[in-house]
Parts: sequence; C-alpha cells; structure tokens
Amino acid sequence: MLGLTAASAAVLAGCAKDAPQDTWQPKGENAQKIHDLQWPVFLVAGIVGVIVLAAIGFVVIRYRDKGQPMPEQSHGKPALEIALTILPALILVGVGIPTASTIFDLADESDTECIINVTGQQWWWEYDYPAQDGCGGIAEPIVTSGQLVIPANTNVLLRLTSRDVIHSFWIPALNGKKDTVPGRVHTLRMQADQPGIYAGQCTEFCGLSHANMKMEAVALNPDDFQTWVGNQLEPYVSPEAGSQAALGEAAFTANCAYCHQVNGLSSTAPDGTVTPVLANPDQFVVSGAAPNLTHLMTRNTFAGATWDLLTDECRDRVWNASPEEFGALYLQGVTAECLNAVDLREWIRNAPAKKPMYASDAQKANSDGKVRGMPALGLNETQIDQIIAYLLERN
Amino acid sequence: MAMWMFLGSECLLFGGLISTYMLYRGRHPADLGPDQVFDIPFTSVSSFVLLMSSLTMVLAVSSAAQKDDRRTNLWLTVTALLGATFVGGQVYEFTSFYREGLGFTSSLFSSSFFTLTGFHGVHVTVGIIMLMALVGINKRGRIPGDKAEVVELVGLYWHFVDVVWIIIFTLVYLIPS
Amino acid sequence: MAIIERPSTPALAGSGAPAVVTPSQAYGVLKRPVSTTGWRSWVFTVDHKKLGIMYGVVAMFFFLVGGVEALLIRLQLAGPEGTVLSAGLYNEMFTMHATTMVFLFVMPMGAAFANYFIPLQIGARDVAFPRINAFGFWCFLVGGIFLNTSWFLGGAADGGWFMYQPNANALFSPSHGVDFWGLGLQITGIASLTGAVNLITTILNMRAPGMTLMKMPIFTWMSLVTQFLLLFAMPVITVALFLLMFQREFGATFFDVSAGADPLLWQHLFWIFGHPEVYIIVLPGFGIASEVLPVFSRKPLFGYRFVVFSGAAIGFVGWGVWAHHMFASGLGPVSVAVFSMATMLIAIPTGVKIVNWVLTMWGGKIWFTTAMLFIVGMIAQFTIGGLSGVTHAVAPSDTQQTDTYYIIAHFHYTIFGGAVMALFAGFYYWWPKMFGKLLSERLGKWNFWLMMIGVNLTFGPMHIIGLQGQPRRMMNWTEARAGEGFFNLGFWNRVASFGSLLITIGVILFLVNVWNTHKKSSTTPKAPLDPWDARSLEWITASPPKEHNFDAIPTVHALDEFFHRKYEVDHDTGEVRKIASAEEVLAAEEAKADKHIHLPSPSYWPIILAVSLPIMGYGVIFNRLLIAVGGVILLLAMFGWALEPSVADDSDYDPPVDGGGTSKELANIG
Amino acid sequence: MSTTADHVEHADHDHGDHGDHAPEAHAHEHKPDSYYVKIALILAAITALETSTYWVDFGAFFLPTLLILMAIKFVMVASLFMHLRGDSKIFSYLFYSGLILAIGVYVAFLATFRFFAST
Ligand code: HEA
Ligand code: HEA
Ligand code: HEC
Ligand code: CUA
Ligand SMILES: [Cu+2]
Repeated sequence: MLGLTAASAAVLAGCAKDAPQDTWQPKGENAQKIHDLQWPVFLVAGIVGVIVLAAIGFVVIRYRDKGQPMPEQSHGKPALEIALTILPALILVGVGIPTASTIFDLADESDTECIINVTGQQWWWEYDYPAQDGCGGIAEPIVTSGQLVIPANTNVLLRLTSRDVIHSFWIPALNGKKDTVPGRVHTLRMQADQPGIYAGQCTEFCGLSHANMKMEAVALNPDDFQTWVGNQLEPYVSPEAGSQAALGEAAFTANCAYCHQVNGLSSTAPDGTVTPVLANPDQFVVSGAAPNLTHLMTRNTFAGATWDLLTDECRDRVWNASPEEFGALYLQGVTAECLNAVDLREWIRNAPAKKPMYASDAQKANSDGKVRGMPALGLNETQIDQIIAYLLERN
Repeated sequence: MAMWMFLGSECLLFGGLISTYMLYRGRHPADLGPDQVFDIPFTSVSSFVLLMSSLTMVLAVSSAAQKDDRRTNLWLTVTALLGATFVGGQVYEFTSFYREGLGFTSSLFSSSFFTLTGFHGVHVTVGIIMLMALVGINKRGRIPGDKAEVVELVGLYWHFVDVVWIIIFTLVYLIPS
Repeated sequence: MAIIERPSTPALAGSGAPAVVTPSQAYGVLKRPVSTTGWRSWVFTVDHKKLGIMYGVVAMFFFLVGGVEALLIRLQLAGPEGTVLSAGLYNEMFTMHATTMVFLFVMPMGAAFANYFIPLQIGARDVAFPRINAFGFWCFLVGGIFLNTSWFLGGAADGGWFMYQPNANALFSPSHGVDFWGLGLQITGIASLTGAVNLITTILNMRAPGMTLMKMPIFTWMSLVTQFLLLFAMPVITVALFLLMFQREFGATFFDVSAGADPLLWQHLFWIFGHPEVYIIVLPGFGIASEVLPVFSRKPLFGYRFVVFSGAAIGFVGWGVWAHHMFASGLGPVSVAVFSMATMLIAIPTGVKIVNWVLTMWGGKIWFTTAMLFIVGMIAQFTIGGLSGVTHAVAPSDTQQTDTYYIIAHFHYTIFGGAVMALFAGFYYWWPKMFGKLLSERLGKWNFWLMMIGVNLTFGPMHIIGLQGQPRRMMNWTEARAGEGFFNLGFWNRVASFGSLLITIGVILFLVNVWNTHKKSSTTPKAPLDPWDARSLEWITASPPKEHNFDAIPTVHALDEFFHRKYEVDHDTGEVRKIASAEEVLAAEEAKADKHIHLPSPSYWPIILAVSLPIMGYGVIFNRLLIAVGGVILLLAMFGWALEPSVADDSDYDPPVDGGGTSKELANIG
Repeated sequence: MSTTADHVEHADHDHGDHGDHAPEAHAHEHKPDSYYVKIALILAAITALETSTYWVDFGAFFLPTLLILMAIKFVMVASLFMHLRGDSKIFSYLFYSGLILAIGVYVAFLATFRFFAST
C-alpha cells in the first residue's frame, strides 16, 4: 500500500487538484528541501516494500503444501543472514547522510531577512511584526491574527511561542511544522516562491477546539507587501457621526473593547476628555489575549481562520487568482458586497455555539472566572447589525 | 534475584526524579534557592547516620548467616533506629525549610526537591517497617524458609536506599546550583 | 494447600480422566462451573493458566470497548463536519480509545499469553511468584475498571493518549478525567511491573532440565525481552504520573510555565517510556509469529540465534530513540539529528526478523491454517508499517508528517497489522491447547480475510489522507480543505470508515466462533492432542493442561524438543522420518510421572490488596478519607499476605531458589 | 536419536546452567565483622572529605572530585555490602543493566535540555 501510494503519488502529483494542505506540493524553498529529501526516501521504502511483499507472495504460492515431503530441517545460513543485515544498514546510511545535512540546513537562520513573532493560544494565532528594517522596513509594530502575511521570495524567520498550551504551526506548502511551546521560543523559516494563499492547521492537540485552529499564510510580492504594511499602520478613522457604524462603535466600546484592541479607538467622557480605549483581555481570557481587530477586514478569515469573512464567490476569486493578480485582489480586503455576514453574525451572536469553546459561566468557574475563547454576549440583532457595520470599516 | 530486578527498576525511578530535580534546581526565587536553605552540616550528619546504618545492616546479615538470632535481632534493631534517626532528621529538615517559607508548591525547585527527597524518605520508611516486621516475626520464630536469605533481601533493599542517598546527597546538597 | 497426588491410574492424555486436584478442576471461559466453589476457584486462584485466561477474557472485553470507541471515531469522520460526537466527547473518545487499546487490550493480552504459555514452554509447574501473579491480574482489572468509571463520573480524560502538558493540567482539563487516567494507569502499571519481575524470575530460574537459554522457545524469548522493557519502562511513566498527580492534586508546578517550568519535561518522560512501550506491544506478537511459522512451514525457525539477538537488540536500541516523537517540538538540530539516526538503526534488527520469517517459509511445506494466514498477513502489514516508520525517522520529512493521519496509518499498521493480527493467530493456534477444542477453521478464514481486507481498507487510505495534510485528533474535516482529485479527503475517509466495518464483522465472527465452539449443545469434538504437529514443550502435556502442567517435568535436549521426540532427521540425506506420535510421547512422559506434586494454594490476599488501590484512587480524587480506608485495607492485606503460611516446605516442587520478592514477600514466596 | 540437536548444541554456553533449578548458592564466605567495620570507616572518611568541600575551596577540582568520591562510595556499598562482587553474575547484570540504562537515558535527556552546555 505504501509502495503503491508512493508510486502513484509521484505520478499523479501535479495533475489533480489536491487538498490545500497536500504535503507533496512544496511552494517554497524550505518545503522543497524537505521534498527533495522525502521523495527518494519514499521511493526506497516503496521498493523495499515491494520486494518484501513480492517475496512473501512468491513463497506463499511456491511452497504451499502440495504434498511435498517434509522439508530439510535447516537452521539457517549465517552468511546469508549477515548479508541481509548489512544491506539495509547500507541503505540506511544512504538515507541518513542527506537527512542530517537537511536537518542542519533547515535550522540555519543566517539568511533570513525579516522577523515575525507568532503566538499560539486557544484557539487562534496572533502575528506581530516588530518594527524593523527587514521585510522592506516596518516603522511601527503590527499586530494581526489568522492570516500570516509575508513578502514572497523572501526568507522570513518566525519566532514561535505560546500563551497557554502547546500548539504547532504548520503551513505544509512552505515548511514542516514546529511546536509552539509556552515559555520557549522556537524558530522556523518561511519562504514562498509565489504570491498566493497557503493553508495551514494547528497540529498539536490543544484542547476543545483544536480542529478549529487553522491558519493561512499569505504571500504578497514585495510592493504589495509594502502596501499591506502601509494599510496596517493607517491611523484610526472614526465612523461618520450618526451612521450605523457610529452606533456600532459605541456598542463595540461597551461590549467588545475590554477584550479586543482596536488601535486608535477612544472614548469621550461627558466632560469632553478623550481617553484611548485599551483592552485588557488578561483579566477575562485565560491566555490573556484576544485578536486585535484594528484591521479585521484586511484579512479574509476569522476565528482561527475557520470561517471566511468573504462570501464564497469572492473567496474563490482570491484563491484562484493568478500570482500576478493575486496581490491586488487580496489588498482589496473585505468590501460590503463581499462580506460573509452570515457567519460573522452567528459568531457575534453566540460564538461558543459556532466554535466549541470554554466560555459558559460554569466552565469559567474552573478557570479563575476567565474564559477560553470568546463568550456569548447576549447582544440583540440591532446591536449586531451596528457592530458589523462598524467592523466593516476596520479595513 | 527478584529483588535485584526490582532495584534495577528503581534505578530508573530515582533517575527520573533526580533528573527532574537537576533540571529544575535553578528555578526558584532568588532568596529561596538551595544555597539559601540547605544546612549542609546538619544533612552531613544525617547522611552519615544513614551510611552507618548500612554497616549495621551488613552486620545483621552476617549474623543471620551465622544463625546468631540474638545478634541478628540486635543489629536489625540498630539499623532500624539509625534509619529512623535519618527520617527524623529529614522531617526536622522539612519543617525547618517550611518555616523558612519553602513549601512544596513554592517553586519548581522546592516541588522537585521535596518530591525527590520525599520519595527517598518513603523508601527509608518502608525499609524501617520491613526491618521491624523482621524483628517481630523473628522473635516469634516465624520467618518461613531460609531466614538468612530474607534478612539478606531486606539488606539489599536497605543498601540500595543508602546508595541512592549517596547520590542525592552529592548531587543535591553538595553541588551548589 | 493443593497437593496433587499422582493419579492412581496414569490418565491417558486427552481422555479427560480427572486428576485428583483441589480445588475443583475448572477450565473454559464460557462454561464456568456453577457450583459454589466454582467462582471461588477463579477469584482466589493463583494458577498461571487460570490467570492467563482471565487476563485474556478481560483484555478481549476491553478490545470491544476500545473498538466501539474507534467505530464512533470513524462514524464521526465518515463525512465532512461530522456531528455524531461533540468536540469534547470526540477528544475523550480518541484519548480513551488509545488508552484502552494500548494499556487494557494489547499489553494485557500479551500478558495473557505470557502467563499461560511461558511456564508451559519452559517446563515449569507455575510461575515463580504465583500470588504476585494473581495480584498483578487484579491490579490490571481494577485499574481498567477504575479508568473507565471516569465516563460516568464527570467525563473521561481528554488530553490525547500522551497527555501533553500543560494541556492536561487542571486549568485546561478541569474534569476529573485526567486524574482517573493517571491513577488508573498507575494501578495497571503495578500489574506490569510485578508481572515483569515475576516472569523474568520464572524464565531465568525455572526452566526444565536441559533447557539452556538458546534452547528456549522463541515466544518465551521475546516475552523475556518484553518483560525487561516493562521492568525498566514502567518506573519512568510512574515518575511522570506522580508529577502529574502532584501537580493536579497537590498544587505542584512541574509543568506550569508561569512558574518557570518546561513542558518538554513531560514529553521526554512520557516518550522515554512510550517508545519502549511500542516494542512491548509488538514483541509478544513477534514471538507468536516465530512460533507459528515454523510449525506450519514444517521447518525450524530460520536463524534462531539471529531472531533472538535481533529481539534483544530491538529491546536495547529502543531505549535510544524516544525523541523521534518530538522532532517538531523544538529540540534543536543536534538532538534531532542524533535521534533521527538512532531511529533508523532500529530498522536493521527488525528487518532481520522479517527476513528470517520469509526464509523460514522458503523451501517449506506450508499449511495454511487460520493461524498461519494471520501470521502471513501480519508480516506483510508490519513491513508496510515499519517502512512508513522509517520515513518518519527522516526528521525533516517527519515535520511534514507528524500529527497527521500518516502517523495514524503507521502505527495502526504496526499495532493492528503487527501485534493484533499476531494475537489472533495466537488464539487460533493455541486454542486447542488451552481449551481442548479447535475453533472452526471455516469461520476462522472468514475472520482472517475480513480483518485483512478491513485493516488495509481502514488504515491504507490514512496514508493518503495524511499526506494530503489531514491532521489527527480533529473532530471533523471540512469540504473546503478536502481537495478534489483522486486523493481527495472525502472519498478516502469514507473508505476508511467502511473498512472499519469489515474489521468489526471480522471480530464478531471471531466471537461467534468462540461461542459456537463452547456452547452447551456444541458438538465440536475434542481437539486432537497435537492438531498442528507442533514443535515446542507446551504440547507435551494434556490439552487443556492439568493443573500441575506436567506429570513429569520433561528433560530438554534440543530446541524444538517436541518435534525431535516425534521425528528423526537423517543427517546425510536430510530426510525426516516420523518415529513417534504425540500420544506416544505423552504416554512416555506420564509413565515417569512425579509422585508428589506440590502446587501453591489459592489465596485471598491478592484480590484484597488490589481492591484497596482504586479505593485510594477515588480517595485522591474525591475524598481524602477514602485514602485512609484504602490504606488500612492495603496494610492489613500486606500483613495477611506476609503471614500466610508457607507452602513450599515438603515439596518436590523447587521454590525459586533465592526466594526473593518485595516487602510483601517476606514470609513466603508463594 | 540422530537429531539436529547436536548442531544447535554449540550455541549455548551461557547461563543455561541456571535452568536446571540449580540453587544459586549464596556461597560467599563470611567475612569477619571487622572487615565491614573497616569498609565503613573508609566510607565515613570519604563522606567527611566530601562535606569538607563545604568549607574548603577545591577550585576547579570541585565538581570532578565530588563526582568521583560519590562514585567510589556507590561502588563500594554496591559491591561490598551488597555482595555484588561475590554473587552470581546474573544479579549484577540485572542490577547494572538498570543502572546503566538509567544513567544513559537520563544523561541524554538532560543533554537535550542543554543542561551540560553552560555550567
Ligand atoms: C507496535 C508498535 C510500533 C512499532 C513496532 C513501531 C516501529 C517503528 N516506528 Fe513507530 N510508532 C508507533 C508504534 C510503533 N512503531 C506509535 C503508536 C506511534 C505514534 C504514537 C503517537 O503519536 O500517538 C509511532 C510513531 C513513530 C514515530 C513518530 C512519528 C511522529 O509522531 O511524528 C516515528 C519516527 O521516527 C516512528 C518510527 C518507527 C520506526 C523507525 C520503527 C521501526 O521499528 C520499524 C522497523 C521495521 C521495518 C523498517 C520494516 C522491516 C524491515 C525491512 C524489510 C528491512 C529493510 C528496510 C530498510 C532498509 C528500510 N514511529
Ligand atoms: C492497540 C492499539 C490500537 C488498536 C487495536 C486500534 C484500533 C483501531 N483504531 Fe486506533 N488508535 C490507537 C491505537 C489503536 N487503535 C492510538 C494509540 C491512537 C492515537 C490516539 C491519540 O491521538 O491520542 C489511535 C487513534 C485512532 C484514530 C485517530 C483519531 C484521531 O486522531 O482523531 C482513528 C481514526 O480512524 C483510529 C481508528 C481505529 C480503528 C478503526 C481501529 C479498529 O481496528 C478497531 C477494530 C475493533 C473493533 C471494531 C471492535 C469490534 C467491536 C465489536 C465487535 C462490537 C461488538 C459490540 C459488543 C459485543 C457490545 N484510531
Ligand atoms: C471576554 C473576551 C471577549 C469579548 C468580550 C469579545 N471577544 Fe471576540 N474574541 C475573543 C477571543 C478570545 C477570540 C478568539 C477566539 C478564537 O478564535 O478561538 C475572539 C475572536 C473574535 C473575532 C475573530 C477575530 C480574528 O481575527 O479571528 C471577532 C471578529 C470577534 N471576536 C468579535 C467580537 C465582537 C464584535 C465582540 C463584541 C460584541 C467581541 N468579539 C467580544 C474574546 C472576546
Ligand atoms: Cu492549537 Cu491545536
Ligand atoms: Cu517511537
């Protein structure tokens, strides 16, 4: 079966439209290195497998009891034994050497050009871009979630850690996985040859919604990436007074902002003093963090990349775009026509009903009164409309 | 033989505990680390007591082999007393640490320290119970089978526990973090 | 005290004339005697054969439990966005599926065979410490029950079978499931540890005259290696479980990152145990394969010495590879490279085994009984599983594969294909020995083919879906990430679920087979004394064996002793001539029967001692008072045990010479 | 009986002799008590030396000295008090295999944490 799989995979890879997390279709230098190592190994394993299975088949057919006399009671032939011990050893030496060199190759960090901190928590990913000269220059730190945006054709260094339990960061088309362990920082190289979206999934079991902790890497060509950085650093624009969104801003400030940070959001007291609204999720959420929503609509997915912010059509348009067109389409973000309001509504109405989380009052009692995930907030439909209108402007 | 095997197995048990301690010994608030709390002279004395109990144990085994019941019982009792002194010392040590603020849950260092030495202490205690049971049963002449052998088995266990302490004493107490 | 006098008229083998035994002679799973003494003879028994059967029955029960859990998993994953189980329940399901299958099915089933057959294969009357043996069994049983009561007491463990920290600490897994898991495994662990001490002593000390280590049947050899692995691996998991318990129950912070802990500590401790564990799972299976193959190929095992040494080598190298489960956990390149190389090394001794098995069949005269079919199937499937193991050993490649279904495929091929198939071969091969009746070969072959096809349909596609990037431990998969081509997840997930149905039917056929063979009205004739023309010592006695195993302890002259008593080999021509029938061999042995056979007596203490443990377990979880209650029972039982009168004095049954044992063994070795 | 047994025969010259229920005699000769007392004195002296490191500075030799002294004590107790030296080899195999395994495994374990790297 393995031999078969390996052989047919080799043949069929490329022609079929496979699952987005196919591990046999590298789209970047690092994954390619792994692939260059693994396909010969699979081939060798396949060949050995076929030989052994064929030998079994042969013996079984050839030597079944057809009334032949009792066979000779031979106890073995040491020379043959030794030969058949050395042969696999040689094969393994052949496999071992390139394995070791690839291991060190992939651990090398000297040629990476920019740094992104990746933090896992139950059950979503936070990315923060420290201010740096790398990545074409980032003037101020950026915090986002769900979709990891990187410049294409650039070797990026991810610094991985976690705020609660162990997760594992994995974008199969770009590199193998690496666990994010609380209290430790691990590094992982990322490089994508072409602009596009690459699917990934948290692969270390991390509790209730482990299955819903996905992520995506988005590669943009360097110019588009600069545009994206610019967008992320755009200052906050208050909604037009009296609009749906303005009402939404108030609702958001009241119901959401103590967990979710929106940079630039501020509140005005009756006496006219303006104070910035600062979220303090550490008082409410076990991991001490909730996604930063400042530019929510620049990403295409939400809640651990499990649901789309785009309608199916719009989403397909982005995913299927050619590498040349991709950047422009992606940078459009989520527009009113393209917004997948259905899932977002459901989320805001009752998040734990949509994504299993640990947020009921009874459950909170077990964790110092804090939630894991986002609780149901008991908003009415009007409030939800207003909040969505407000969020739609977070682009 | 079974005892030897059991002890071989115990090597991995204590190995695990010691390794855990080694890994965590440096992880504590600055004012409550091993260097601050350990009272080396005191522990040296109790280590010495335990070491000497190995001597008395070996004398018990030797007397048992010579079928000298009275001496066997004597040495077994002395061994048990020395062991009890050691455990008593440990209890004292634990309480004094505790009074200095080092609880079981205070830090990783304290958790792993108490776990390791606690496991060892329990082993010593079990050994003491075995010794006393031996004396008791022996007095009533009810050790079935080969008496010398039973004494020797308990002896093996006892020495092993001592040997483990030799390691713990050096690695935990004498080598500062 | 059961002293068996020599039967006055030498009972002819298989004729069923009962020997004079106390208490009543009672065999057979399904037809336990109903007399009042009946159940007592099981509950208080110290007979290794009865304990073996009880291990087997209980393990089989847990196999069904674990199997039903597996079926629920497959049901959930048969389609996208499965809704059969909630997320929480799904997590409990795979955790308990794995825990049940590994700790409550495969390991004890290996113990069942080891218990039953090691004394028979080495020509001993019982194991070295029969009461400890009984204690071990009861620990396993009460531990297993304890573990599974968690389902009804607030939810089972939900951290995955390797229970990574900190996800399994009280903050992230607040139900008592993990407490049950840790304490339950601690209790079943006692069974493994005592079993290991016991069986190693038995094998090293109690072999029949003339049986040197290199004449020992290979199943016994592989069990010996297994027991050594258990002996040294159990304490490691014990440490880990204690740390877990101290953390969850007493507020220690071993895995609490905010206190500065390193979560990798748990991973190391678990896998230092965990990798030897996988060989603990498979080595008994290797042993069975190495017994069955020569018998049905009518040839000695090819390269016996190589098979023995490779087994020992596997046992040894298996200690140096644990971190291959942690290639993605951030060990750093040096460690990864070292463990990657070490892991590859282990393919060599394992390869030796495969090669020798094939060469055993080579040039043979192969008789395809059900047992043989299972072994041939096992070799093929284990090879596939082993080779995918080698692809994981290539660490960079493993970072793409780890925690995907490709891993699930790997280990189900090695475990189901390797260990479980071999265990089923063991059932069919040894059934006539254990119960004096043959299982139906016709049903057996259906059983085999359904399982063989089922396993490949279930776990074969998992290679594909794994390489297509479906991670494990996900309560659902989505259409959006399923792809469309030939390798799409949807189709292959359905195939896998369908395959598990075939396995189920296979298992049911096995149960039907057992039922048919043993039901009251069964017309199944008694099995012949030597239905397979077998080769090793356990066949030189009645089927089922008498309580005292052998009328006279046979003297061993050769590997495959029984074969050499039946056949004569002409050195020059290589011709093999039959010189005696099994009946004749047995009659010759009975003529020499020992006059005065001394067996250990049943005892109350093992079960009482064992029962005190879960009481303390519940105490730790719910009410500290119960700890005291359990503790008192424990102490009383220990003293009762120690003071129980000796049985060993006036016998011609040699007690294990050193008479060793743990503290519990002060008074007598019984 | 002419069997293949004879060419299996050469295989076995290991501990097979335990097979025939041969009692493993505890036949170490009995040492006088003074012998054990002497050993104990040596052990005591070593312990004294060890603890003296608490007051006296051994400099760079500190760690190795301690470890060596510890090992000496260990071996003395194991081989002399526990009679490993006089007993059947198989006992020491059983025990030392556990010990060596434990040392090997746990040293590797600590090494993966870079335990030995800095200090
Ligand atoms: C019975 C159980 C069993 C057995 C026998 C094995 C055998 C092997 N296993 Fe497996 N393994 C598991 C059970 C088992 N495994 C389990 C349960 C897990 C997952 C646990 C979890 O995560 O839940 C696991 C996971 C696992 C991993 C970690 C994967 C991951 O999580 O990322 C790795 C990595 O190296 C691995 C490797 C191997 C290797 C190299 C062997 C070798 O011993 C195989 C050797 C055999 C052969 C190679 C075939 C025959 C040889 C020849 C025909 C000779 C010629 C061959 C060559 C030249 C290559 N196994
Ligand atoms: C001994 C080990 C063993 C065995 C035998 C099995 C057997 C099976 N396993 Fe198991 N499995 C593991 C060990 C084992 N597994 C481990 C260690 C894991 C990892 C868990 C983790 O990630 O933590 C795992 C995980 C695992 C998963 C992945 C779950 C996930 O990651 O999300 C799946 C999915 O398909 C699966 C399926 C199966 C199936 C279909 C079988 C079948 O072969 C089962 C066949 C048996 C039966 C079908 C029983 C027959 C039932 C009846 C006849 C019913 C009759 C009923 C009555 C009489 C009441 N297993
Ligand atoms: C008690 C804390 C808390 C409150 C209050 C809260 N959230 Fe959340 N929210 C979270 C957490 C935690 C997540 C991440 C959940 C996950 O994906 O698993 C989240 C995720 C989200 C996401 C997805 C973000 C992304 O990038 O994936 C959106 C959108 C969102 N919340 C909107 C809201 C709105 C609107 C409100 C108020 C009406 C609100 N939240 C109130 C904690 C909170
Ligand atoms: Cu995070 Cu799985
Ligand atoms: Cu492994």
